[in-house]
Amino acid sequence: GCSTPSGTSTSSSVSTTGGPTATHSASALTGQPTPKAKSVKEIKMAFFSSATSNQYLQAGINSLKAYAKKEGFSLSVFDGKFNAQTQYDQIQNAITSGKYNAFVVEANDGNLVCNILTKNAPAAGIVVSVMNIPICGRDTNLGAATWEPGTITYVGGQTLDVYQQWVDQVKKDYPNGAKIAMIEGPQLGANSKNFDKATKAGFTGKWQVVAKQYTDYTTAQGFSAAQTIVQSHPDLNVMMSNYSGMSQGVVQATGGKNIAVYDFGGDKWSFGAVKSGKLKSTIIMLPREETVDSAKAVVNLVEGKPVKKFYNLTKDPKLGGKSPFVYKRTLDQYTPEY
Amino acid sequence: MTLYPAFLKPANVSNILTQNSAVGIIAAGMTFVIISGGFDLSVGATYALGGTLYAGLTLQTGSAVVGLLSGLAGGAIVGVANGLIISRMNINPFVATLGTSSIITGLAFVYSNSAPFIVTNKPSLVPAYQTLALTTIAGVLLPIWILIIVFVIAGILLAKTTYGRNVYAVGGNHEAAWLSGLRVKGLNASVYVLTGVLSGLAGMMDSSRLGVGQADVGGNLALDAIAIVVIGGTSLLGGEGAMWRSVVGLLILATLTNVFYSLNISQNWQLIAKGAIVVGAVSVDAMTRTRRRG
Amino acid sequence: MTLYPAFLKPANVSNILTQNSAVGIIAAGMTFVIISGGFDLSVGATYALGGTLYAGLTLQTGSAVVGLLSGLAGGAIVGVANGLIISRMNINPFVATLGTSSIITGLAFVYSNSAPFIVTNKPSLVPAYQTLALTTIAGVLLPIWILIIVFVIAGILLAKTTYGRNVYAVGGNHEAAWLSGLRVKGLNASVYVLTGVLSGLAGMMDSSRLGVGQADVGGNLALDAIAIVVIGGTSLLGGEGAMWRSVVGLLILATLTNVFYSLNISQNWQLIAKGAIVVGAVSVDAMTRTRRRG
Amino acid sequence: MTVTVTAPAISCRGVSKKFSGKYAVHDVTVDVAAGRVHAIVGENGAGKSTLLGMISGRLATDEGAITIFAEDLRAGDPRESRRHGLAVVYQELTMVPSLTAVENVFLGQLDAHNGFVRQRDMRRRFLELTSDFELAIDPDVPVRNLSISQQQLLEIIRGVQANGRILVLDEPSAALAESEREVLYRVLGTLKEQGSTIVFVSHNLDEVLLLSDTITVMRDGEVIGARPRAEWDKRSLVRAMVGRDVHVQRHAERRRLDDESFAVENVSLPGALHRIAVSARKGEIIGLWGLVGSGRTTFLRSLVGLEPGSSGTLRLAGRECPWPKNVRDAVRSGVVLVPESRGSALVMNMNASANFWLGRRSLTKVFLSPRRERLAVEGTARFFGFDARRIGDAVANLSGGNQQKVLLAKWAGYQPDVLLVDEPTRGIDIGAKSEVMSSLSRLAEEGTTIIMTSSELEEVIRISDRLLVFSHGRVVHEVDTAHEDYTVEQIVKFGFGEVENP
Ligand SMILES: Nc1ncnc2c1ncn2[C@@H]1O[C@H](COP(=O)(O)OP(=O)(O)OP(=O)(O)O)[C@@H](O)[C@H]1O
Ligand SMILES: Nc1ncnc2c1ncn2[C@@H]1O[C@H](COP(=O)(O)OP(=O)(O)OP(=O)(O)O)[C@@H](O)[C@H]1O
Ligand SMILES: [Mg+2]
Ligand SMILES: [Mg+2]
Repeated sequence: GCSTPSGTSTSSSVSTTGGPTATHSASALTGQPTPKAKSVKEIKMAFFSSATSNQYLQAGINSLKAYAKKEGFSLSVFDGKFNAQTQYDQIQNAITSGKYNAFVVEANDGNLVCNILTKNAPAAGIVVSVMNIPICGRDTNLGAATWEPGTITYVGGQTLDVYQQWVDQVKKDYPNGAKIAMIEGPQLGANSKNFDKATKAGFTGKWQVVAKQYTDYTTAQGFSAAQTIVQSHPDLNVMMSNYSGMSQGVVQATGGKNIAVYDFGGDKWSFGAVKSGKLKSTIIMLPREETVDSAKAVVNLVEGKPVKKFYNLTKDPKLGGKSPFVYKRTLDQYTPEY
Repeated sequence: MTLYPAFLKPANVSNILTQNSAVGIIAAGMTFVIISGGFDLSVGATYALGGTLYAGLTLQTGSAVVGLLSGLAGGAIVGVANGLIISRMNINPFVATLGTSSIITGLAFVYSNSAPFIVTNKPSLVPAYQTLALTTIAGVLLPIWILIIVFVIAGILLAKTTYGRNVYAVGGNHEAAWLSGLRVKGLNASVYVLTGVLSGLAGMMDSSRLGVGQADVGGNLALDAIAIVVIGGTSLLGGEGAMWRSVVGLLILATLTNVFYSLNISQNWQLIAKGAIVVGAVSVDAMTRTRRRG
Repeated sequence: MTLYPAFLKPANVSNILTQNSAVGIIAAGMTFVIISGGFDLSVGATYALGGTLYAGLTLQTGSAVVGLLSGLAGGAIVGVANGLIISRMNINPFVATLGTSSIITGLAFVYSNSAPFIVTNKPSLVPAYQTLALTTIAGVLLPIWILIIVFVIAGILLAKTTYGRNVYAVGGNHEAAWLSGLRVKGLNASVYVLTGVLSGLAGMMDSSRLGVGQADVGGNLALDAIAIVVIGGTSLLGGEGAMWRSVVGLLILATLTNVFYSLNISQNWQLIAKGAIVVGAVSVDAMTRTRRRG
Repeated sequence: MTVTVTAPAISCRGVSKKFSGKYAVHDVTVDVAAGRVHAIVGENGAGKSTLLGMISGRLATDEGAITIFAEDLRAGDPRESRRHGLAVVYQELTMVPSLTAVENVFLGQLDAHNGFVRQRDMRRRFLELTSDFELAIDPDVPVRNLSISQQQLLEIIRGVQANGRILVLDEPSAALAESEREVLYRVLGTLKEQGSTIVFVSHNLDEVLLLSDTITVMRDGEVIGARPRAEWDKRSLVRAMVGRDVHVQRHAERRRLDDESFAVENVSLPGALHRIAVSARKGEIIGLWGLVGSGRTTFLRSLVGLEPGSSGTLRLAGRECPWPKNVRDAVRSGVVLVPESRGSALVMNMNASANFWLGRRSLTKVFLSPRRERLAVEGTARFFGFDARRIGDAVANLSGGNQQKVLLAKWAGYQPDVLLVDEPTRGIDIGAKSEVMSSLSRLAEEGTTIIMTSSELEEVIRISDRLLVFSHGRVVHEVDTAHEDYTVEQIVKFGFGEVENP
C-alpha cells in the first residue's frame, strides 16, 4: 500500500536563491530606463500572450484588461497561438508600427525573442515587462537570475525551485520509494526543461521515473498519454501532470487505479478534484497576479515608483505566506483564482 | 504479435481502439473523399467544432441530447459548405478546406469565448454527457461499437451500393461520370457532408470521454486521417481503393503508436521509427502490387 | 492601399518581406514540386533541420561558414532521400514526405539533444552567425535579396529552360514524358532536392535572424507553402502554373497576415476573415479563368 | 541517299511478351529492311502494339532479342530506342494537355542553347511542319483545347520532326479524315525518299496496300506471314488476319422508313455551330461527315446538353421538347450520345458491367448485385459482339475494339429513340468494325434513329441512308446515299466548302 504523507508542506523557501532581490528595490530602480509615457494615461501597452485558448490564459488576460481600464491606459492583446515564430513576428510588427510604448510578454520561446525584446524594443523607446517564461536562456535559472537586463522586470512563479519543491513533496509523501510517471508540456518548453531537470536530480534510488510523455497541454493528449502509461506500468504509484487542463484527462485514465495524481495549476476544477480525491494535490498558480504585476511594473515606472526586477509569485501576498502546494487537508485555506 | 507482454490484453486492445476511434471514423469519411478525387483538410476543425458545440450546448441547455444534435448539425453544415464551395464554385478542395478550416476554428473560438467548456464542472450533467463515451455494451465501449459500425456501414455503402459505385466513377473519370448523366456535383459534395458529420461525431466522442469541449484540438487529424487512407493503399488520385484498406491503415498506425508509448521509447526515436515504418509499409505495398498498365 | 497608416512604411514592408522570406523561398521550391505533379510535406522538418544544423555546427566548429554549408548539405540530403523514395520506390509523395518528415524531425531532436542551440550565448560567434539575416545591401536586408533572387532564378528556370519545361511535361503527363525519352525519374527527384536545399536555406535564414537553432519549428510551413502556390492559381494536379503565380499567392497571404497583426483584430476573427478571403480569392480566380472544355 | 543493304533496320529474334501469364506476343521473328515501308496488320488484340512497344522500348521483352541496325536494344527504356534513332508515334495520344502545341511537338527534344529553350526557332520549325501537313494550328494553344484529330496530327508531326532513322507509327490515320490521310501519305513518301525506314500499323487495308513495301500479318500474338506487298491483296490479307473470309456487310436493301422521330432547327453555338437543321425518321441512319474541326462532335454534344452555350429547337416524334440542359434531360427524352473518346467516356479501372450500369437506374434499388447485373447485360453485350465472358474484366485491360463495344452497349442499353454515335469505328480492326456497323444497322431496323459520324467516308456512305456534309460548323450539303451515286472525291470537295451554299 501507499504510505500516507508524513506532513504538510514545509515553508516553500527550500532552495530559493533569489531571496535578496525583493529587498533591493532602490538600487533596482536606478538601473531602470526612462519610459516614453509621461503619465499612466499615455501608456500604450501591448500584451503578447502565449495563446488565448485556455482558462489560465483567459484569466490573466481578463484581469489585465480590467486593470488597464481601471488605470486608464490603452491595451492590445496579441494571441501567440503557442507558436514562437508567430509571436516573434507580432512583436516585430508592433515595434515597427510605433503604436506602443510598453510591452508585457509571455514568451512562447524565451530564446527566440531575446534580442528583439532586449535591444530592438528599448531602442524604439518601448519598456518591456516579462512574465511566466524567462527569456534569453534564463529559463532554468533561479530567483533574480531570471531577470534579463534590458527588460524592466520578470514576474514568475514556475521556476526550477518550484519543481524541485514539488519533487520533494512526492518524496515526502512516499518515503519508502515510488514508481513515478510525468505528463509534461511541449518538449522544448521552459517548463518541461525545469520539470525534467528537477525530476532527474530528485528521483533517484528508491524513487524511480518509469515513464514520461510530452504533450501540447490539451486534455486530449493528457488523457491518451496517461492511458498508455497506466496500461504498460500497472505498478505505477504516482503521476505528475504539469497543467490542470491535462490533469482532467489524466484522472480519466487513472480512474479506479491506485495512482496518486499530482497536479500543477490550481484552477477551480483541480480544487474540486482534490476535494473528491481524484487529485492528490495541486499547485496554486496566480495568472491574475502574473499579468497585473507585470503591467503594474510599467505603471510604477511611469509614476516614478520603485520597480522590482523580480516578482516571485510563489511568495505573492495572495498566498499569505503559505506554500503553494494544496492538499485535501489544506484545501479550505486557499481559493482558486480561475 | 507479442511485441510486449501486455499488448494483446483486452484492456490494451480496448485502449488502442478507443484512442483511435475518432481518427478512425474520420478516416472512414476521408476514404470516400479521396476515392471521389477530393481532399479534406477541415476535418480537424470540424472535430473541434463538434466537441465545442456538444459541450457548450449541453451546458447552456442542460440537455446532452440537444448538445449531441447540434454537434451533428454543425458537422453537417460544415460538410454542406465545403461541398458547395468545391463542387459549385469549382475550387480546388485543398484550398477550399484549408480556408473553411480556418473559418470553422475561428467560429468555434468565438462561440466558446476562447476557453474550454468544462462539463465536469457541472456534475449533474456529467452522466448524460459521458454516455456517448463511457457506455459499455457487451463489455465493449460505445466508441468502439461506433467505430465498428461506421466502418461496416461505410464499407457496404462504398462497395455494395449504387452511391458507392458512383463515387468511384466520379473519382476515376470525372468526365465519363458526367457523360453518363451522373449528378457529378451532388456526388462530389455528398462526400464532404459525410465527412463533416463523421468529424463532428468524432469530436463529440472524444469530448464526451474527457468531459471538456474545446476549440483548439484536432490539429493533426486531417493529415493523420489522410495518412491512414493512403497507407492502406487507396490512391490519392481517386477512383481506386477500398474501406478495408483504411481499416488496415488505421490498425498499422494505431498499433505503432501504442507500442511506442508502451515500450517507453524516447519520443525522438519514436518519430524516426514511425516515419521509417510508414515509408517501409507503403513501399512494400507498392512493390507487391502489380503495376498498372501505362 | 492604405489599410492602416503605417502599411506602406518602408519598415513595415521590410517586416512583411523578412517575415515571409522563409516561407516564400520554400514556396518557390514547392512550385516546382507541384508542377511536377508532386507534393512535399517535409519542408517544415527540413527547415527546422537546416536551422538546427546551422546553429549546432556553428557552435561546435566555431565557424558559421561550416554551419551554413552543413545546413545546405542537410537540406540536399533530405531532398535526395525524398526524391529517391518517391521516384525509385514509386511511393506516393504525400506518404513519403509525411514519413521522412517524421524521421527528419526525430533526427534533428536527437542531434540537438532535445534542446535549442543558442548561438547568442556565445557572443563571439553572433556577428558571423547573423550575417545571413542582418546584412543590409543597398538598404535592403539580405533575406529579402535572397527571396527576390530565388524567385527570379526559379522563375527563369521554370519558364525559360529545358529543365523547367520538362518539369511541366512530367507533371502534365508522366507517361508521355517517359515515352518521349525524358529522364522522368531524375526530373521527379530533382524537384525535391531543390525544395530540400531551399527549405534548409530558409531555416538557416530564420535561425540566423533569431540566433537560435531548434528542432521544433516549422510546423505549418508545408501547408502554408502549398497554400501560397495554390492560391496563386497553380493546379495541384501538376503540369500547369507559373512562378509569378506563387509570388502573387505569397503577397496575398503575407499582406493579410501583416494587416491582421497590425490592426490587432481579435485572433478569432482573423481566422474567420483569413479563411473567407482565401476562399474568396480563389473562387474569383476560378470564375475569371475560362472554364475548360468538357 | 542510297540504302546499303547490310543490316536490317529492325530485327526481332524470337520475341515474346506475356501479360498475366498469357502471351500477347509469342516468339515473333521479323526483319524490317532499311529504307523500306513495313506495315503490320492484324485484328484487335493481335499483339501489334505490344510488338511495337517492345521495339520502342516502352515494354521489356520477356524472351528474345531485338537489334536496331545490328546494335542490341536494351529493353524497357524509351530513351534507349531514341538513342538508336527511332521515333515513335503511339496508338493512344501521348500529349501533355496543359502544354502548347509547339511544346508538345518538341516534347523531350526541346531546341535549347545552354539549357535555355529557343522558343523562336521551335516556333519557326513548327510552322514549317504544320504547313507541310497543310494545317493551321495556333502554336501557343494548349493542346487540351484541340480536337482529337488535331492532336493525332501533332503526334505524327512530333514523330516526323524527331528526324529519326526509323519512324514507327501505330495507327496514325485512325483519327484522320480522307484529306489528312492524303497529306500523311505524301509526307511519308517524302521521308522514305530521304532514306527513312517506316514501320506502321493500320486497320485500313487500302492504305496498307498503297503504302507498304512489305506487309506482316499478326494473329493471336504470332506472325502469320511477312511477305512483299506484291504477294498480298485485300482478300488474302483479311483471310490471313482473321483466318477466314470476311464479307463486308452492305446495305442490301433500304429499310422502309417511318414517321419523323427527330428534328432540330437553328442549332447554334457561337463560334462553332451556325443554324444547323437536321431531321430524321424512325429507323433511319444519318451519317455526318466533314473535315477535322468541322463541328460534328460539337453538334452531337449540343444535342445532349453537353455544350452549355448551345441553343436551338428540338422536336421529338412530333412534339416540341425543351433544349436539353444536361445529359440527364437528354436521356430522359430518349436521346443519348456515344462519345467519341473511349478514354473519357469509360471509367478505366471499372469492369465492363459496372461501366454499363453507371448512371443508370440499377436493377436493384439501393444495393448492387454484380451477378444479376452481369446476367442482365450479357444479351446487350452479345448483340454488339462483345464476349460475354469478359464482362467482369477491367475496361483498361480490353483492346480498343472491345472497349468500343462496351461503349456502344452501354449507351444502346438505354434503348433510346435517337442514338447519336461519334466515331464508333476509330482504331478498331476490320472484324470489329463490321460487327459494330452491323449492330448499328440492326438497331436501326428495330426502329432506332441513328446519327453517326465517321472520318471514314466509305464506311459512312455504306451504312447511312443520308449523308450530311459539315464544314465550318454548317451543314453544306446533303447526299441521299440510298438513291444517288456520288464519288468520294465529290463529297470531299463539299467538305472543303468548295461547292454550293446552304
Ligand atoms: N498492359 C497490359 N496488361 C494486360 N494485358 C495487355 C496489356 N497490354 C496489352 N494486353 C493484351 O495483349 C493483347 C495484345 O494487345 P495489343 O494492344 O498489342 O493489340 P493490338 O494488336 O495493338 O490491338 P489493337 O488493334 O486493338 O490496337 C490484347 O489481348 C490485350 O488485351
Ligand atoms: N463550345 C465551343 N465553343 C467554341 N468553339 C468550340 C466549342 N467546342 C468546339 N469548338 C471548336 O469548334 C471546332 C469543331 O470541333 P469538333 O470537334 O466538333 O469537330 P469535328 O468535326 O468533330 O472534328 P474532329 O474530326 O476533330 O472530331 C473545333 O475547332 C473546336 O475547337
Ligand atoms: Mg494496338
Ligand atoms: Mg469529332
